[in-house]
Amino acid sequence: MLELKGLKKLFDGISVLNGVNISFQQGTKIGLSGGNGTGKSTLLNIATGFLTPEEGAIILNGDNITHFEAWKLSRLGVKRTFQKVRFNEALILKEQLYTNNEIIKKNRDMLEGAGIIDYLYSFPNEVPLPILRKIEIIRALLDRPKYLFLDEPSAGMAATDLHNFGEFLKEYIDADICLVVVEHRLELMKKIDANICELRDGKFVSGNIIV
Amino acid sequence: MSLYLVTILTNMTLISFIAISAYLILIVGEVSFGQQAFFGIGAYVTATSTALLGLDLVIALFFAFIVSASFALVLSFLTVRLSGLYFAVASLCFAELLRLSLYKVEYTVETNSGTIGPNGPEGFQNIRWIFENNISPENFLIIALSSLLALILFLIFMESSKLFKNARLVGKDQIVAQSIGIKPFVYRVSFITLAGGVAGFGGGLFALFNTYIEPSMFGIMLGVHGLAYSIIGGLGYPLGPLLGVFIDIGLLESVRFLSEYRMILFGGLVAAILIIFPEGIISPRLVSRIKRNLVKKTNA
Amino acid sequence: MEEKKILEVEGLETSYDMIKALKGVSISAITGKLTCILGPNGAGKSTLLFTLAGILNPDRGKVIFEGEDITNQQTSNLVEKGLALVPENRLIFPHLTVQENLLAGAYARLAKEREIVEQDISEMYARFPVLKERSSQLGGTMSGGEQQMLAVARALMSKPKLLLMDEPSVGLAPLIVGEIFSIIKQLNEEGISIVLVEQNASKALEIGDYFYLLDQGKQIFGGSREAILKENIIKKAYLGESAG
Amino acid sequence: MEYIQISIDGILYGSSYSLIALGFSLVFGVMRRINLAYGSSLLLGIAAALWVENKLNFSIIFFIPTVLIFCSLSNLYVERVCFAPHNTKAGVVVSMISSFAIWMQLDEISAQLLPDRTHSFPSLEVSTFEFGELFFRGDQILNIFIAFIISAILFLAVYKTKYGIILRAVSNSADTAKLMGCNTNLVNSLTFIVAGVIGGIAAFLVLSTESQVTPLFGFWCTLKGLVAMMIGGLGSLVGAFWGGLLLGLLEAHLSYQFGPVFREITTFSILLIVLIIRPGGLMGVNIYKDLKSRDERI
Repeated sequence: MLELKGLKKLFDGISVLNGVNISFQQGTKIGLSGGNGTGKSTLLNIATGFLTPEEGAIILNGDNITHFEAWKLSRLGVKRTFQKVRFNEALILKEQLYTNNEIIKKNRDMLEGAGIIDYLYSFPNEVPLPILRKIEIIRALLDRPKYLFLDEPSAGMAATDLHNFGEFLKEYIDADICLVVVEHRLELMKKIDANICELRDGKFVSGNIIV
Repeated sequence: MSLYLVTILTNMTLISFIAISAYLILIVGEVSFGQQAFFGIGAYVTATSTALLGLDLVIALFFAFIVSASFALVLSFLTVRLSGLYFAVASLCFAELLRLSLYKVEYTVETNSGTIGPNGPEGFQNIRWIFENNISPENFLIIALSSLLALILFLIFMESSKLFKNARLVGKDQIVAQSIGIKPFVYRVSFITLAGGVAGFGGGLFALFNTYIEPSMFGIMLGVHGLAYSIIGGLGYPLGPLLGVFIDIGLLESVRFLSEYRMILFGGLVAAILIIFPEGIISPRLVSRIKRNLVKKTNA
Repeated sequence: MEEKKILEVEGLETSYDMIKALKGVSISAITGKLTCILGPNGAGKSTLLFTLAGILNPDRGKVIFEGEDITNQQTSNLVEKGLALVPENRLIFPHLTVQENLLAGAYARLAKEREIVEQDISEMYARFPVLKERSSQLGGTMSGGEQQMLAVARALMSKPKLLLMDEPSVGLAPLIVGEIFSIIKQLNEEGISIVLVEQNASKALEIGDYFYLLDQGKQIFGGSREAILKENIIKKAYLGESAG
Repeated sequence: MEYIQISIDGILYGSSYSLIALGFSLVFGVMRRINLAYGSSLLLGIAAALWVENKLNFSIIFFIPTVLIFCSLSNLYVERVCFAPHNTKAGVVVSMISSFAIWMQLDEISAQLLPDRTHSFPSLEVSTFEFGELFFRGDQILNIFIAFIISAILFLAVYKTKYGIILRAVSNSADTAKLMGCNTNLVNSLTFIVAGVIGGIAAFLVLSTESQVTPLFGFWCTLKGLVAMMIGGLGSLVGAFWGGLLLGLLEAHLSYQFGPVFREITTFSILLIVLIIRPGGLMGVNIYKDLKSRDERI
């Protein structure tokens, strides 16, 4: 279980998170919603080790890991994707899965099912955005994460893409993974049956968990 | 082969070591203005090992590699928090400090062939290894060139390794690197160290070839040339730095009527190449394209 | 009824960050009216504004401002012609004071019309009293709502005929959003033509005259408020799914 | 008394560092980039002015403006070749390398214009005076005075005038400034020209105290200016002024204690220590933090 306790974060003196408590249990799906600028992404960045909170603790299976760096969290199984897809424009996508041929062969079904197998030898700028998003997720999945955080995966996707993307998430994310989707489009969260928590003014709005 | 040609080729080979060491640091995303110092340390260590201690070539160069790599390791730890401009300037400071300390290193021995040993600003004279072992300039070129070739082959082989791929990712985007569990620190430290060692090895060969070294030879201009070679050559493939060396020394210096204006031409050329190819001539993207086409051909 | 178009965009295609973000957008804005461009995150709304403001160059297509082709013109020229952009996330100058931020907004006239600029600043202070209170405070230390007002005031300092606004409601509390929108409405009533890009469609529907709906870099609807309320399309594509 | 005299000499000598550092700081403050060719562009300006003076043989009244013109021109050249083409985020390092390449080029052109190793330089002929047991070199007093005046003028211009607002707006965020209709390209070029003028004054004063110019002057300028600026604080005009004086003071004492090689060793040790302990410099921490946080935003 990954727990965030009493997180506070300031940016330029302005409070973004103001005492947030939440716990992520493996095997659950959680949607973090909230308007732009309510601290959703900051929460994700803290949970994955890319930012350190001013106050509060991050606890993984009982161990305090608040000051662990991101790479360490990633090795402990806490992985993420990015709001703006991050790829090296000079490398073909196969190289950017950062894995070996064996694992690619083993997961051929997933790559084919997700419709990305034809794009493996393309450069990122030759590939539509929904595919890039899937590849970012697959990059994380190939490393068997326990917690997977998606940062606004719907950004830039049309309604039909979103449908397809939801199916992809349902199909290929194992049941024992804790999937956390940071989003403000509720449709995707409903599609994957996520528990939705809403952030407002740096805190979770109490009692609004829609199941 | 004329002596002139042999000398030019040897010089090209020796400076290639600096270019490659700059290349290795560029791979992990940093710019070093200090590789010349590691070259210098390597030269002093080799001179000491052969002339004062009478050690074998292989052992002397091994020492040169180890000692300069250790200094580079120190640099990488000192600059752990720095990157970009800050790392570049810090590496320059570190290098100049090392070089200036050489002015203070004095330990000389009188022998029948003259004074040997580091002698402050006078430098280290009478490094007689090539004479003692009867190595002709051609043979020395073969030694230097084959070491360089071995290094290049090693790097080409390593290019497809996980180690190098991860290092390139660290250099390109530390955030993605961290998100897939790569610890950037490890790659930075090991590449900066390796680069120091490579420069030191080249410096060792330089000391033997030149038979005389002094601290002023290892000034910043040497390092900057190495850096410029690998940047204009491109970071896509280990042959990039060699291309840079060839463009400068092979084309500009050896064409005699140009050599007087070489620095004017070379400076402008580097600036122009950077405008046209900001990532160098053999850029990572070019290499990926070529690789992809090769894969397509073999599949077809 | 014949209405004058202050801005016409034809078949605009723009790439941004490796991705083709606009795939043929044609819209127009009528003088003195408030035109809203709606759409989900990543639909290409901001790219459209950036292209209009001359920050990005389109691959294809035309932008016509007051009858003049301004495609590929530099931002500085466009500002002088009367086009001003209030960027998303405010993007005020954090290390400049409020007063200096306003002066920077009058960049093009700073040298020539010193006194008029001073006058305009007092005018802005009258319009936004909160800015007057903070005039010597650094921009970065103000709250989000105050920064948004500063961003609007700064854009007004260039005396624009057409104001482009990129998601003014982002990251603001609902109460403040209401205040900002009433300011926008008021500006429009005073005669400034406005193109407003919003995600918060319900808010935009309260004040807009004309609406365009973008999705995936293409425009899927364009028409008056009556038309958009009648059509179910906006709900289907977007409205019902917004949490905001 | 001896220590006081050394301190005075050090601080007075440091004023030349301050002068050079101001130009560096101006460019860094606006563009967030380091111009390594700065010293060489000043050397070229000086060399070209001397060359013209040699041909036409005019008086010092005309010589000074000639220096300033050539210094601004060579700076503008550097900006056009090394900085204007690389104005993206990825271009920070590329422009630095490019300026390094141009450094070599400008040094070589200067060497072609002034073939002799040392070339005499018009001196201002200001006398030395005594104050009790202490000696003061008049020309150095002039240097520190002018350094102070220039940093005060620059400070006022940047913080109190409308042009300064534009400059700081570009420095704050060039992209946003563009939105305001600001021609950032022009601002950058003007910044380089102003840096050239300041550098020209600095170079003239420093060289006239030395009464000679050597081919190493470019390297010396870049090095000392960079170190003084980085000690004082990147992009801070006040920091550059004090950084130069501090560097001069420390160098004077350490080289007196341990010998002349220590002048250089001091320069690099101080810079390395400052970089390791306080990378933003003594007075410029905010800027460094700002840069870091901007880079780190995901």
